[in-house]
Amino acid sequence: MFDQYIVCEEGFRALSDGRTGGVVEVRMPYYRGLTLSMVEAVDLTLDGQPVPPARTTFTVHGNSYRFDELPTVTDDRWEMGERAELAFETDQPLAAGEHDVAVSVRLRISYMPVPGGGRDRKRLVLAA
Amino acid sequence: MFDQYIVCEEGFRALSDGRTGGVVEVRMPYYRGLTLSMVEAVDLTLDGQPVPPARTTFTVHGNSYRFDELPTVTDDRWEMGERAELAFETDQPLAAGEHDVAVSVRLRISYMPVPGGGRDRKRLVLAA
Amino acid sequence: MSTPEHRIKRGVSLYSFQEEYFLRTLTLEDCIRVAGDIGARGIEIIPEQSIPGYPHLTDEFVDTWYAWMGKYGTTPVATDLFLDTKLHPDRRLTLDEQIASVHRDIDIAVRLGATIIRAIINTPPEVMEGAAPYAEEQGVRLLLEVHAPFHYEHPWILDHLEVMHRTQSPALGLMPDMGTFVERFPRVVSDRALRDGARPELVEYIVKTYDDHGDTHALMDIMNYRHGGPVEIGLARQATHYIWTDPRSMLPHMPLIGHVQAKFYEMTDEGTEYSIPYDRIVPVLVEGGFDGYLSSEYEGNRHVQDAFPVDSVEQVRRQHAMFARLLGEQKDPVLPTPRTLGAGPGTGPHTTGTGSH
Amino acid sequence: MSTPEHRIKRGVSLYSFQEEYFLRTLTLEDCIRVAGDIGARGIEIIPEQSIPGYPHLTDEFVDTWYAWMGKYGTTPVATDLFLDTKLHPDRRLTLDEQIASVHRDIDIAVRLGATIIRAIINTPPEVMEGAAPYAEEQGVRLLLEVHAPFHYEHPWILDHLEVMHRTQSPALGLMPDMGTFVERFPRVVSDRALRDGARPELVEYIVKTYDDHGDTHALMDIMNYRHGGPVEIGLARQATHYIWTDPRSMLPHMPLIGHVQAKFYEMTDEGTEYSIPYDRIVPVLVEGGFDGYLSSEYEGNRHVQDAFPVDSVEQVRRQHAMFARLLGEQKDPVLPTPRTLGAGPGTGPHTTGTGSH
Ligand SMILES: [Mn+2]
Ligand SMILES: [Mn+2]
Repeated sequence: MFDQYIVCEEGFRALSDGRTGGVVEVRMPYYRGLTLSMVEAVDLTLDGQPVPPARTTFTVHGNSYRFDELPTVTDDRWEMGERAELAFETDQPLAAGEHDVAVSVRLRISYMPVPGGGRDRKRLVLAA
Repeated sequence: MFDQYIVCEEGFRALSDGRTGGVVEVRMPYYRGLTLSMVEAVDLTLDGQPVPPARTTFTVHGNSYRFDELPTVTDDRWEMGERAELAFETDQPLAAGEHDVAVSVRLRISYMPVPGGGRDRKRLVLAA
Repeated sequence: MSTPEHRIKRGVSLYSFQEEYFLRTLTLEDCIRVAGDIGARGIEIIPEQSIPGYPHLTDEFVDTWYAWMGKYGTTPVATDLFLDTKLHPDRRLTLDEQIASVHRDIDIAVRLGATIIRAIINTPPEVMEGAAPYAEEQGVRLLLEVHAPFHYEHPWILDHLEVMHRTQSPALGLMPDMGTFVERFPRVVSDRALRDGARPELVEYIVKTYDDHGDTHALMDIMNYRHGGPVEIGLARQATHYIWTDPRSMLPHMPLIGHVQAKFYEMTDEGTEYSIPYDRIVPVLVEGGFDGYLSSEYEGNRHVQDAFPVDSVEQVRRQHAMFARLLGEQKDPVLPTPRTLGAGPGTGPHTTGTGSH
Repeated sequence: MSTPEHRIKRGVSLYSFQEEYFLRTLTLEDCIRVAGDIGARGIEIIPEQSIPGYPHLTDEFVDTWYAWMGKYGTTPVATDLFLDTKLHPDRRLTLDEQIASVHRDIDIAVRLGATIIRAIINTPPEVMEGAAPYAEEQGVRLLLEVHAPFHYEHPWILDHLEVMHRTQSPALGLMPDMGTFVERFPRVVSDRALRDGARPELVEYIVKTYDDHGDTHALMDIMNYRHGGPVEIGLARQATHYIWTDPRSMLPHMPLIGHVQAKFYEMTDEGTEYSIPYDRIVPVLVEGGFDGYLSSEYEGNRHVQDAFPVDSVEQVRRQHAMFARLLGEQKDPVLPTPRTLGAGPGTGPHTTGTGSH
């Protein structure tokens, strides 16, 4: 459910802090919010190349986390429908124009014997 | 079934053709033989390090194949209980003594909606 | 035929508007307003779906919540709890931690004015038993949702009934989800599979097997035998998640039933739910003396969102028009709106008989 | 009580000795010799299990095969075919290719002197229909194996019966596998799960649910709710792969039944199969006039091989001692051997009541 909404079409932009890379806004494919400790992965593949989680950060309503921190965050949540910001570093600056952006979300949902989550892929235009 | 018999305790040895690497004998975790085109993977992890399939060859009753050849081999089979030889290259010569050898076999079995196969892991002593 | 006297009321779970809430085309206030407009006076809310900052509720939010109730003529009825036993990656919650989690959700329900809490299906019987005293003290009822593929003779439900009968706690009971009465395979689900590329004859095979109440076990194998791919195998798996059981199976448990989740997938142009025979379910509830709310749970959105605009509001409106009729309301407070073009399969070209049903 | 007159015969599928054949502690000849020693005269063989070089049979091998039959007093009865629809990684076999595959296996059966071929469950009805004329021409019968979780009212089996009844082909029929009559959860399976670290109370819950003929659907979910791990969830999945159906369900199909695969998991020290009530199955076959072979399929090996020596020969011997008794053989050609210590759970400390059964 809601897989088609994971990758947001708006808000795809270059990093603005001098580093090379960008930000894509992402939503969780689930009908309720979830404590961050149960967000097991938000994996990005940019133009066919996986971006290592160690080169991404995850921000919800102003709170930023490295992915290796998430398993211990039990006092913050990814709200239902909330656009999180997935910031990522690349070796080279992002080219202007279209990019292939794929995101895979894995969630640990207690009432399911297997992981939850979903995948989405869109062609996004980098905001000027 | 038969997972515990995948990695054979006998026959673990260094390559004898001047290259660095070795051979481990492996059996298929299945109760019948299978045409080689349906052997999707025989993945080796040596002392914790995955050996890329491109650095291995697979030999059944004297016939040797690269793994990228197997999908088209419809005239040869891995017989039930047959010890295949999984030859592999390493950067350095194999050290004498014990090694951790893990093998994962994946089979495409027509009556199953999901892949078949199995995994095994043993500590093997390199034959002198 | 006239409906016998009863005290069944109409409500809506805000879960019904998940599509619009997710996309922020409706705010939480909008959802409550819409419910009031439809005449669905009882509100069920999933706090961790639509209350940002859950589990912390601000006094400001609570004040706003009650103001909305007054403004839109609605009343809080139920909240839904989850039990995150896998909160931590390396261990499961202890029994005490689980009970504490339920206590926290009881506090939330009380602050929101709800007297009923949906306990999710993975809540163990001993957690229900352990939390019952606090629930009773707080004046709320913990109702285990009976959700497909579980049913009233399923071992897990029997384990829960054992606790309920043994303890005789007034705070424990059942919340039937009408998804246990899916008589026909949901059309929106099979049509979605067709749009996803499933072969029509395989979809038809699954639908027919389900509709004939055949054995859906091994349907995934059969899809494999028939050279089906992931979409067909996925549809076969879904066929094992829907069940048909006799609605009368609720009758022996009626004293424990405090709230009904009126799950639905598709209200047709003819004013019926395609898969769930409410015209036979409501009379059972009337017969059994059920005196709580029918709380809408629209769940078709996820099956039509790929190809059609989702109009959850219209779907819920249609369900309530049906309920008003089935409940024998003399003055129908829910007037069907004119059909809008392109507003989802229920209001779209299905009138010309799309699909092989 | 005396057994009514019948023409049921005893045989063995060499599949029974898979453990020893896999490990090469028995050769193919050994397997046939053992069958003869046990008095199981009819031989069923899976050519692609134990004939190296399959599908090519040398004249030398065929001569040797017939020599073995003469030497050990056995007779070829059946072969088992598979259908490798996924031979190629990028496409499935066409209908013609599937029929050609079956024709090839018919040729193999004929060369081996078998008049019956087990068709694997994934063989589509149209392949059976397409291959029937050649089978009839060659004098062999193609029998669809009815394997759990399929049963005689399952849609897939009904599709096959439609072909069999419509075509009236003498070459088509059914091969019941007795795994469809598992009345009690196999002890060797649940004990294995315990050895693999499953929590005893969860194993007991699964076994009790199965043995009570409760709903095994959602058992995997319940294991998850009870904080079970992969072993418990795997056991719950296995519980959906065994079924109990009434053996009398074979009676209406008896004219189509040409061979019986006598699946078994554990012959106990008391001389019965732990899970499958052969004492009630054999009388049904007698009543129905079945005149073919009971062909042993020992399948306990994979569940005990982690902790015990596997003694398939002793297990098959015990099953045939049971069959000789149930079939009313006057002179029992199968004498039970002395018990050997440490030869598997059936012959080991189970006599002291291990497990919670
Ligand atoms: Mn529900
Ligand atoms: Mn069988």
